[in-house]
Amino acid sequence: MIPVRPWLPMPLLSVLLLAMWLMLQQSVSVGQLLLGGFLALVIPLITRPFWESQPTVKRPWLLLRYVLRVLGDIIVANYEVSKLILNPRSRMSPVFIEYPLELEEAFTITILASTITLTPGTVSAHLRLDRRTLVVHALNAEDVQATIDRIHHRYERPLKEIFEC
Amino acid sequence: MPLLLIVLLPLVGGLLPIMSSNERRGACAAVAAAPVLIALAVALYYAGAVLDGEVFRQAYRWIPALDLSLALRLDGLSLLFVLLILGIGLLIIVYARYYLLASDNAPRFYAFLLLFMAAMLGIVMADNLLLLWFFWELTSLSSFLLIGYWYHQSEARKGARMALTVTGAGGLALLAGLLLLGRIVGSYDLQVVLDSRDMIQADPRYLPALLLVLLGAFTKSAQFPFQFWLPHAMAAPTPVSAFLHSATMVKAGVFLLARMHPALAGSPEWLYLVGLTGLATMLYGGYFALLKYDLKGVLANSTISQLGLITLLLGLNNQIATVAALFQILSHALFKAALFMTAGIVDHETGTRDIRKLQGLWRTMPLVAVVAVVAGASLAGVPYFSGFLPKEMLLKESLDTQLLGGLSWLIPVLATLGSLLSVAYTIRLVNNVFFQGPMPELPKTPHAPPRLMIAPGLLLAALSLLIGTLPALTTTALLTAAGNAALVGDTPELHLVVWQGFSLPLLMSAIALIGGAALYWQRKYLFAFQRQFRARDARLLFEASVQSLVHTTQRVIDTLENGSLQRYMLWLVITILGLVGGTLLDATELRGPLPLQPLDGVVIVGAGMAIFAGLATAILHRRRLISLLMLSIVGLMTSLAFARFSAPDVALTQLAVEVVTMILLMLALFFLPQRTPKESGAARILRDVLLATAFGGTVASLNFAVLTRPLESISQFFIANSVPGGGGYNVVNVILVDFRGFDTLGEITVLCIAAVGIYKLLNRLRLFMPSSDAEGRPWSRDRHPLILISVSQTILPLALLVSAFIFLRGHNAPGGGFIAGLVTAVALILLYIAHGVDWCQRRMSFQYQPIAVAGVGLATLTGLGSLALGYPFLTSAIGTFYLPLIGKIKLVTTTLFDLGVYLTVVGATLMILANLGKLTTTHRPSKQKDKEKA
Amino acid sequence: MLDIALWISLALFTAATLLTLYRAAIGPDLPDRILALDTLYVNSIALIVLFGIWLNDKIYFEAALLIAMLGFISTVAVCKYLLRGDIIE
Amino acid sequence: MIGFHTAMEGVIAFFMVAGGVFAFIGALGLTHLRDFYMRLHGPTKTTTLGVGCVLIASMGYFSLVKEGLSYQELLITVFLFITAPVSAHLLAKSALHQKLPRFEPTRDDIPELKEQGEDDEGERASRQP
Amino acid sequence: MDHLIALPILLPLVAGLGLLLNREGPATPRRVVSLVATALLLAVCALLLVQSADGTIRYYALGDWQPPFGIILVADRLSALMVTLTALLALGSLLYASAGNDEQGSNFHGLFQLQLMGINGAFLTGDLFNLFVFFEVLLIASYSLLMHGGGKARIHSGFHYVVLNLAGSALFLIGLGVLYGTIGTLNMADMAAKVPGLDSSRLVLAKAGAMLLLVVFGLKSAILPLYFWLPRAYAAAAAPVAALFAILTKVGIYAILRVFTLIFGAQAGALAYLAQPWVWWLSLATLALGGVGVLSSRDLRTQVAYLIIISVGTLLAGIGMNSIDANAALLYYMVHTTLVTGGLFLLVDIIAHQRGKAGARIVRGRAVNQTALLGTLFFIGALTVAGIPPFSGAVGKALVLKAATASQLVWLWPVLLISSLAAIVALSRTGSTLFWRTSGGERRRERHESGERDKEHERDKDSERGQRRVGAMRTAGLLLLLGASPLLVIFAGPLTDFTSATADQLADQEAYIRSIIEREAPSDATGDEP
Amino acid sequence: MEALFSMTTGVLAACGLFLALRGRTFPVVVGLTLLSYAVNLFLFSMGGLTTGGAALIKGQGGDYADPLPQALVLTAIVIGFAMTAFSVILAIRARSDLGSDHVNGNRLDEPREESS
Ligand code: NA
Ligand code: NA
Repeated sequence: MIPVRPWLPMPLLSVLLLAMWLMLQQSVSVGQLLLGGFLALVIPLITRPFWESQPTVKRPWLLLRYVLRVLGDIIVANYEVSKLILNPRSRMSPVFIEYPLELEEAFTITILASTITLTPGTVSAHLRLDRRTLVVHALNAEDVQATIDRIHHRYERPLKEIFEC
Repeated sequence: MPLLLIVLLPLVGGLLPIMSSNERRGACAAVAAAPVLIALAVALYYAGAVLDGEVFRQAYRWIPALDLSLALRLDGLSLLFVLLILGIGLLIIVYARYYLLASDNAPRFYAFLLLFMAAMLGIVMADNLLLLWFFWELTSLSSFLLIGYWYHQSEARKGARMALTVTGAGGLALLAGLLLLGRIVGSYDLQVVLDSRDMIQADPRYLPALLLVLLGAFTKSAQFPFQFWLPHAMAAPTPVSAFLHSATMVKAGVFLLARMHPALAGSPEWLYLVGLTGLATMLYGGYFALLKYDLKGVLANSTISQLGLITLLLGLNNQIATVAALFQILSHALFKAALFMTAGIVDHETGTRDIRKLQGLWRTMPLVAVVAVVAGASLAGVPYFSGFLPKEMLLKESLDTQLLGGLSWLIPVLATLGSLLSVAYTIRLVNNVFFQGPMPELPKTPHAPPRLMIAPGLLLAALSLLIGTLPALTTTALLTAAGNAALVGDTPELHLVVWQGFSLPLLMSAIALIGGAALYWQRKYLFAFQRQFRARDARLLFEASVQSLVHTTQRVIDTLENGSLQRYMLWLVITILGLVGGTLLDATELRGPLPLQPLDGVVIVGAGMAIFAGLATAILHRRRLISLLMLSIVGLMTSLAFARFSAPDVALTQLAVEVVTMILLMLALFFLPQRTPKESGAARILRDVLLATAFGGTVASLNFAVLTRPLESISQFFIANSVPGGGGYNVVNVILVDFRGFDTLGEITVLCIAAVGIYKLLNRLRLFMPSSDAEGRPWSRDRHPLILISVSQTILPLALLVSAFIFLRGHNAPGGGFIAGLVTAVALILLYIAHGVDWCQRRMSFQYQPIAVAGVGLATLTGLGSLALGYPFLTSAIGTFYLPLIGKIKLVTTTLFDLGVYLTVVGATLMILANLGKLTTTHRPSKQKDKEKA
Repeated sequence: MLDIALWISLALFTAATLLTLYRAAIGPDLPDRILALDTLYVNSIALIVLFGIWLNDKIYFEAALLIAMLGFISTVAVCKYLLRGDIIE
Repeated sequence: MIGFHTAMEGVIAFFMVAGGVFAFIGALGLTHLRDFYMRLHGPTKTTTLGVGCVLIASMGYFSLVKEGLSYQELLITVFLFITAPVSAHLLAKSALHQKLPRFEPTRDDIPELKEQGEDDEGERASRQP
Repeated sequence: MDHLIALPILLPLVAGLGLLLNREGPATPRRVVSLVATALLLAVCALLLVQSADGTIRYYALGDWQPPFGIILVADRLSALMVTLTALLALGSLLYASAGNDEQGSNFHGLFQLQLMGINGAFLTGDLFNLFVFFEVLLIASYSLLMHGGGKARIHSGFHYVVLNLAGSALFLIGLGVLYGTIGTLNMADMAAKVPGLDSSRLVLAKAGAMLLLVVFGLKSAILPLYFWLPRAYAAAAAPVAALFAILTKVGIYAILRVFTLIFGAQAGALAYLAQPWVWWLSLATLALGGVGVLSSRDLRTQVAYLIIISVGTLLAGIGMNSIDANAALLYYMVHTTLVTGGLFLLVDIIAHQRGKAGARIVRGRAVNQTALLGTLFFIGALTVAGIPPFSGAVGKALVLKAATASQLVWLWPVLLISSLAAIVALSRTGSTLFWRTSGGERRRERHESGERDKEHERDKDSERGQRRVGAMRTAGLLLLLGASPLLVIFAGPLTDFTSATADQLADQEAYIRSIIEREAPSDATGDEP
Repeated sequence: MEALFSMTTGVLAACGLFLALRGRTFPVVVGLTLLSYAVNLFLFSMGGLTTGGAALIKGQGGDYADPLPQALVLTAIVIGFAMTAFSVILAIRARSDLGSDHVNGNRLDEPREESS
């Protein structure tokens, strides 16, 4: 990993920004590299005061695995939602679930909440002020505990490993 | 020696008393008298030559565009008046020195008096119609000031205003009349006008011009029915009245009649208008002079009567009568000034002017009584006093008049009646005040006045007597010279002898004298007769009519400008529909020659959505948030339309602006009431729908008409020159920053000013903040949702990167400083939404105003840079550099300009939103409070 | 093939936008309308991209990018309004 | 033998149509589902994916017809996937705040949706296990 | 390169930006900068005026893009006269403001300078869209300045002013769009050159566009059915702001004069002078209603605002008469009325201030402290606006009256003269109430009757007066504006010579077009290399 | 196409005007915004409706949309934004100072809500 220096407060962000710059420009010329590098250095410096919690990726490979898993789940999710929408006679049993959070960092909670929303059958609807409970709306969950467990094992645990361990 | 001195000396001399001390009255009067004396000397210097028939004319260029030159003349008529004005003026100054009280502001008095004098001199010496008008109005003004001199008295204020209103109105009529005359003649030069009598009287505009000029003269001279202001002008200090009634103001009117006599008189119109007005005025004044109890009231009405007499003389279209009028002007000036002075002394010494309270004053003030008797005799037309001869001339000439056709015999009868009346009121005036028994109890114990106070009156009385006894010796030369000026051709030879043998006029005179005495004796019947009528005070009537006029105007204005924006908008729409819609109705064919492009489904759906959302915005306007959401759909569809029709830059800008506008309107939604009450009735809604439909129809028709016509525009130039001249491939952007960069500079200036103005508006703003939403739900306690916070901080660097991208691309691809600025600003606003103002402010230690200003400054400096190189403001320069590794770099100065745009947008947008947000952080109504209330 | 696919896609997206407009119009509640508006924004990104493909020109890329960013922010703002009334506290 | 070009065109066409279909289904969900919380699922997941597909199609298309790869669209896709769940979250939060009516069979015994309860009671409830 | 033409815009822009950067801290530096900048502006404008007197029409091509493609600034006699007038008015009102009004809110001087930039831009630009931009600059600055000092009345009338003008801006864009869509150019000289070549089907469209512009300019100039916003707004504004606003209505009048004598001038065939008949009838109605308004006013500020309406009516009547003489007359009248009404707003402010609680309401109240000075100035001001000799209003009015043709005078003379009479009646009422019918006057009356003076009491009052006397700065501003009136009479000769020459120049559309567009040369030769 | 486009601008302008004639500040401001959308579309279309001809120079001469109205609209949008912002804040200020959101500020017909 790239070490943190005063002029490089968020190395991962800088890398991402450079990548995005090149993506935007669709060019990897020396000029664009220099310009992108410059922006990748300057923008984090400018925006650093606005980062309340600075996520640090402890296990990058796990992150990659997580991303792929979520992408897969998104496709499944869409298939299932489409089925439910297109079959009006399907019997749904919607439910509001109170999901007890283990995560503590704001950033990771956000990732979890987003993941829940993008993945099958669930939308994260409300984070209580104490940050301990996430209210989730499930479109069709007969077994509430099973859904909670699935979220916990499939998403929350890996996130905790990636960011918070 | 310049004639101008005669006018200029009193005018400029008016400043002398102002600079002198109020305490030293003598000095004050002396410095006031000095310029008058010098002016009199100047006039006398010319007098000999003028009496010999010479006419002096001097002119200075002034306003050629107005045909107004500073042209003065001194002919016989002018001389007569100049001598009267300056001579009597001088005596008035002396008199006033003793008249004014210690508490009166003497410098102001003398200044106004000299101004008045100068204005009057200007009238009589003007040799240009417009110049005459200038001075004419100046007399109205200066008399306004003099009448209102004792402004703490209501009568003075009202009298002054009435005088100004009546004479001012007359002045405006006179202006119109003189302009009309000038038009007829083709010149405003007095001599030219006076020489063009035939041309004038043959012109169809003669009658209106005559009417307008006469309106001016009659109002000024207090002719019937405009006489009512004059008695109320006596609220002025008596020296003013003496001056006003003798040599100035009212004399301006008759002067004008005499002055314009050669050009306007001689026609039947003149005869009827002037003659009959004079006659009516003479009788009216005489009758009411007899009935008044106030000493000055009698004198004022006598002035009206006497001026009626003069007007009648001037109106007879008769040369001798005209000379008689001039004679009477002279005579009246002398005895009326003297009479007013005596009245002033009586008032001054006894504290009252009520005839009923006064009698037997000759015992304490015999000299005053002498003056009164002599002046009164002149007024009554007693032989060997100055008033006798003009009256005789009137009676004689009235016999020849064919004024009323078959009823012409009425004229001499009525003229005699007029004389009779003047005899009656004069006897009443003199006898009741100075004789008729012992002195009664008076508010003040009368003393003999200071000798210098009575001296002017004595001098005038003596002059009156002198003229009366030796008319030929004293006045022939002057009257002949004056007559030469007032008549077409030369003055007929005058035989001014008192005793002309027995004749019909003498008999009429005798009837007048005896009858007058008899009327005086039996006046109680007259009083009883008059008592049958309700006394109507002209002042009250005038005030009431002005009041009612003001109330009417207030009603009109309050109805018309009822402070209703809807009403004002309605007028705007009506104007548009009238002017533009009306024009479109003329169009024979709305559709032009261009073929229509085919429709496709996406466009139909998009347009349908825009129309639907627009209608929904309007129909659902009472449900504000929904209306706003619909507006946002319109905004989105508008952007998509721009994209669809090849305007990516416009689409981007519209999108970015739309979002910021939405945020602003959301803020408004919170601080404004959440509900719109139903206020418009069905009729109003229908009206507005019809208006809106008509307006929309107009817009659509115009749009369609233009779209279907081919256009040859200058745009090819921009497309051709964008790359070679502007160094950019995005023509729109090159137009913005280069071809029409000046517009853009103005545009960012507008943005910057708006932000600064909003900052002003937010100063000490007390906001209304609802403690619950429209349905009464309390607000959520989650001020800053955690997930939003995390995302906002993630988006910020991305947005900055995108900003940089859009900014740098702008010159060659869609983008540019403005859009980049909005992207940055919106990302920062997201931070504000997520974290609140306090949190953000702690992390952004800079103020936004300097950024916005610096942005405009940078753009301006970029423009100014080209000045240094000798090019016009905002000329762009392109530089191409080669750098190792990187290659060719093209730098255009307009990039700097665009950077200015960027900074302005960021600074201004944040200044608006963040400052508004700042106001609410500390004072948020809490739910806790609500509960306590419940 | 691409042409047909493009037209089918365009038609589907257009139909989708019409459906979202329907939801925005009938509500019944504010969140429904806001959701519809948000969906409309997202759909219009696709419309713009498809239009770009049709024109064979990428000049509308920035527009799509901006809609993605700005649509989100306006949804956030409206939600904040529903929750707290004051969107910039 | 199908050429690379044709194959690519097929893939692009597939993504385009798939995108359209997903977006349409999402919109259908928006209009047809019974309550707001259910309607939220459609647009959040399906429409996002649908637009993602179109963006991928665009990447493919422009990589095919112009020189060089086109991957700008990736940025929009990333952006959409970051923001869509957040929008949905905030919308659901607002809906909960407004206690929007639920579809009959929904199990909604959370404190946020209790009639007399207010936001902060949810907090209290979670403190008492 | 002669940059003089651009300076009346650039100078206030730079000064304004500098002033906006220095928002807080002591006021003196801002005042000094603002005053110096305005004095410089006056000098620059005067130079421009002198330069323009030779009759040459000069232009300045911004960005070195030649007309008709780039934006140009044009300095002819009319523009030079207008900017000089603006600078003079601005200096007077700024002197006044610098005595304290400027600190009643933030950013006064910066906004003031930018307001000047907008006004000068509108007067100088030769490009129709650029005119729109400068209209907006001056409008947004005027919105902000109108709010200076805050208060209910300002906010209330300000909202009306803003909304109406926003609608006006929308109309401007529509009108502008139609003109561009039919004529294909934005440069006013180029438009003037191309209008004669329009075919009949486009002629109607151009006419509709022109009519829209007329509505917009009418709104700005406060013509009859569109003036209702003005009295309240002007009466509510802070004195120096209201004084400066005296020029704002003239911007509208200028725009009407410029567009409808140049683009739609004699050369325009069927569209020649198409606005003038409308302007004529509406101006008469404006005049009449202005007279009614002056009589109806319950407040001195409102009264002055209605006097502005009268002056607007007179000016527009001048335009409506549509002759060289009338244009010359209205230009003289414009100079006079702008300075004097500006000065009156300042004077009214002092009077209201010294009258204490009665303020500007036309009711009996406390006497002002400096009766002689203020009374004299009020008298002069009132006479001037009422058009009574010997002050400039009389000259202006006489010029306008004299310019009327036989068929025009039948309407104009009665209306104008009667509205003058209304002004006389109203102002004499006002003046006598304000200066004569005072509570102090009653005390004077007692003294008058008892014939003695209470010296002690006098001294007490004098010390109180000392605090409420008008300062040197305010007096200077006031005298600069009101003092113009006698000067305008004394030097009426040279000034009317200039305005006559200006009217001649306005009537010669061909010369204007020739000075800017070289129609012989093919258009591609004009695109210069920067 | 032209007819539909014109109809759209007409309807939007009409709706905007209708709102501008309402009695409360908020609808008036919304109406003016709507009107400005209509005007922007109108002004933009004065150069004609071009499909696929964005004014980006691509080397060879092409059929470009008229760039000038586009530039004008851009300027108009920005100015309109500044004006809208000002009028929005002014409406808030008016409500705060006058106690009512009526455009004529003269109706105190709402309960005075909590203010700081
Ligand atoms: Na521009
Ligand atoms: Na711009």
